[in-house]
Amino acid sequence: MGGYAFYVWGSYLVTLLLMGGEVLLLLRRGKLLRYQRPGIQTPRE
Amino acid sequence: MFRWIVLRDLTLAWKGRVDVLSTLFFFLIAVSLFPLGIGPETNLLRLVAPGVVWVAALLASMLALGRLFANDYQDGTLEQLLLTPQPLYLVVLGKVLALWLVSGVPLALLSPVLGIQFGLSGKALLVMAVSLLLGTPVLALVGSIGAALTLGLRGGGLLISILVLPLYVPVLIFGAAAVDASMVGSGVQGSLSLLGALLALSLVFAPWATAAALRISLE
Amino acid sequence: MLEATDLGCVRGDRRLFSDVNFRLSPGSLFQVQGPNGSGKTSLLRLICGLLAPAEGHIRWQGANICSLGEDYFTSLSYIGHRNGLKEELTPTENLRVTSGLAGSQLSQQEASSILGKTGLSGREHLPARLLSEGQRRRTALARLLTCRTPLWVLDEVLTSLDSSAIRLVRSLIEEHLNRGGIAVIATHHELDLSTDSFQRLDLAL
Amino acid sequence: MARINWYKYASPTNFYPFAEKMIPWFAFPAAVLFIVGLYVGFFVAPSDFQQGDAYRIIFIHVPAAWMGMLLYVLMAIYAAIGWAFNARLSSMMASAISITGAMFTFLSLVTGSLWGKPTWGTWWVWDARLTSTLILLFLYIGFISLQASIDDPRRADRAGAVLAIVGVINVPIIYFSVQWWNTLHQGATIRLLGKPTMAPPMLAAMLIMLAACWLYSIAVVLVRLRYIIIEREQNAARAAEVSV
Repeated sequence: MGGYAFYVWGSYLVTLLLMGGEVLLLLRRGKLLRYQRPGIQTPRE
Repeated sequence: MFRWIVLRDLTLAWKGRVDVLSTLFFFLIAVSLFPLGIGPETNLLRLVAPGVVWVAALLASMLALGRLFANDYQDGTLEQLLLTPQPLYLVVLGKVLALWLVSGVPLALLSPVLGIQFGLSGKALLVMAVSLLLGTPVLALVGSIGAALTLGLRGGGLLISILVLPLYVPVLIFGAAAVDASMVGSGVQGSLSLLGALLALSLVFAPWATAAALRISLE
Repeated sequence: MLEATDLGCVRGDRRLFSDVNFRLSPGSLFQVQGPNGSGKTSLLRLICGLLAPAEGHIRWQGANICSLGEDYFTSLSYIGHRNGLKEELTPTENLRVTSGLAGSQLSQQEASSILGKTGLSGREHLPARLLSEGQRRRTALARLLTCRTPLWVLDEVLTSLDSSAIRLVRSLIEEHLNRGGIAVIATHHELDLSTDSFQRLDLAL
Repeated sequence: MARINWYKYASPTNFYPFAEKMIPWFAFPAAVLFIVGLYVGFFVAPSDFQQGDAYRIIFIHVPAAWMGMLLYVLMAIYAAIGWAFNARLSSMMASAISITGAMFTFLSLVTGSLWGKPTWGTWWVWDARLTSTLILLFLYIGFISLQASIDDPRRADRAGAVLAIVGVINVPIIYFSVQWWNTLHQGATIRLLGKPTMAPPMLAAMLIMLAACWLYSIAVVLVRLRYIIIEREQNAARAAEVSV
């Protein structure tokens, strides 16, 4: 990697953190919704 | 009918002139603080002067935005303004003109005095005043959109700055560049004409957007 | 002639009312009643065009008020919960500004004579912030006398008014109705006005 | 004007199951394309003669920057449609897009500065495009904070629409003014984002990554849209209980 490994892997690590973080936050938001849900019943449940 | 709205706001500004003066004092103090931070060395100050004066003017006119609709919203006069038989576009233009006369013009007239603190020459001071005269109406027009959008919201003052500062960037760039060019001696027409173009663009679009935002906020 | 066809209103996510219909010919009084939060104010703001209806239309003289835009406002006077007065200005200045904006300039004397009619004589030149709530309400009412608009929309206009002021309001409305004007009023007080066409809408149902 | 009733079918409640089914179709291909793109980017593409392997950051930096800009324009279009035709679903879509767009813009800024360090030795370079992306991030933050501070969802949608439209008109002006400012002060600096000689595998890797970002965005936006629909339904139900 010619000594740039830190920057290259660093930026992909940041990508993973950001995208992964966004997805995780989203799923957590979904879980929060599952508990107080009066109306909408998704077909699966 | 147009002059009534301008007259009304000017008398109100005159009656509540403490707010108006506070905007000017903010500008004065903000600009005079910089030499204390940067150091008294004149040619460095001269280099920094356009940016400092323009950023201070930008922040001062943004402070003045808070008063544009808030008082009218509280005492119900804004509803009446929406129900006047004349187009809301004109009412907004009238109010923004009154705000500019009270906050923008004094800033522009005051700027040469502050420019001297930074060791600017005569021509640069003139160009600074002219660029501010051209730029502050754009700041008021674009800012009025933010003021209308954040009517009655908690944290309104701070929110306006987040909404409006990115939209102020072109004005800041062209304004400061005009003064910079005059100091370096290169052509000033370029950036001043671009400021003029921004003014024309915002004169057409901004009041329409503010009127729409007012209708939304007052629903 | 004001006409509403299956009017519906949603505020935020809450449906306030739906399929409200009424037809008001000149000279008719329309009283809107209902518990707090039942949408009285929203209905009045719908009529003024301040609020867009979720469903249905409102027509003034046959034309939809959305398409009428500003010309609809030439024939409308609205008094809401808040008085619409500037605290720093005196009643005469307030009145001159609102009449100027509505297109019919008033001189100093005309303004103070109108204010005299609404019982504010002697206090026309005091800044509005020194006036009591009732006096401010009277200044707001004075606005109705400045421009002869055929449609009055009054929201809780009788609150914080003393008995003489209530009598004044009744006479103003009666005069307005006799002139062939329409009045839409949201209030709990019994208006018991002698008028040929009187309609009442109770939003509680 | 007569209300166009065929928008009724775009009501949130019956869009909900449709979104439910579509999400896996976007989520899994996105993951696959990411892996393929990274593989091509790292193993197939030759290392650049000038910057060695530092340039491999562009495989995420450039797609993220493009996504940031495209999603802002898309957000403004959805917001405008939602406002003009009173279509609640379209406004919800705009709110759903705003967060993913902000994420991509922030990502492109971070990867941009990470790339600037090896090639230029400084974390932040006032390059025209990096500066414009920074301002684009502020526009996103403005939109998100405005919508967050308004409780009434209808007003939030419409106020956001006004801001998005004003923002979209300003984006080209900002880009032009920053470009102008950049050439004015620093002359023709090395263009950080100048395309290195694009060997075919490099271009292929970048396009695959872009497609992956697109699919990722669609999946995430649809999921967030579902949650916004549920949240609004809950608020409506709760508000109805209060008033009755």
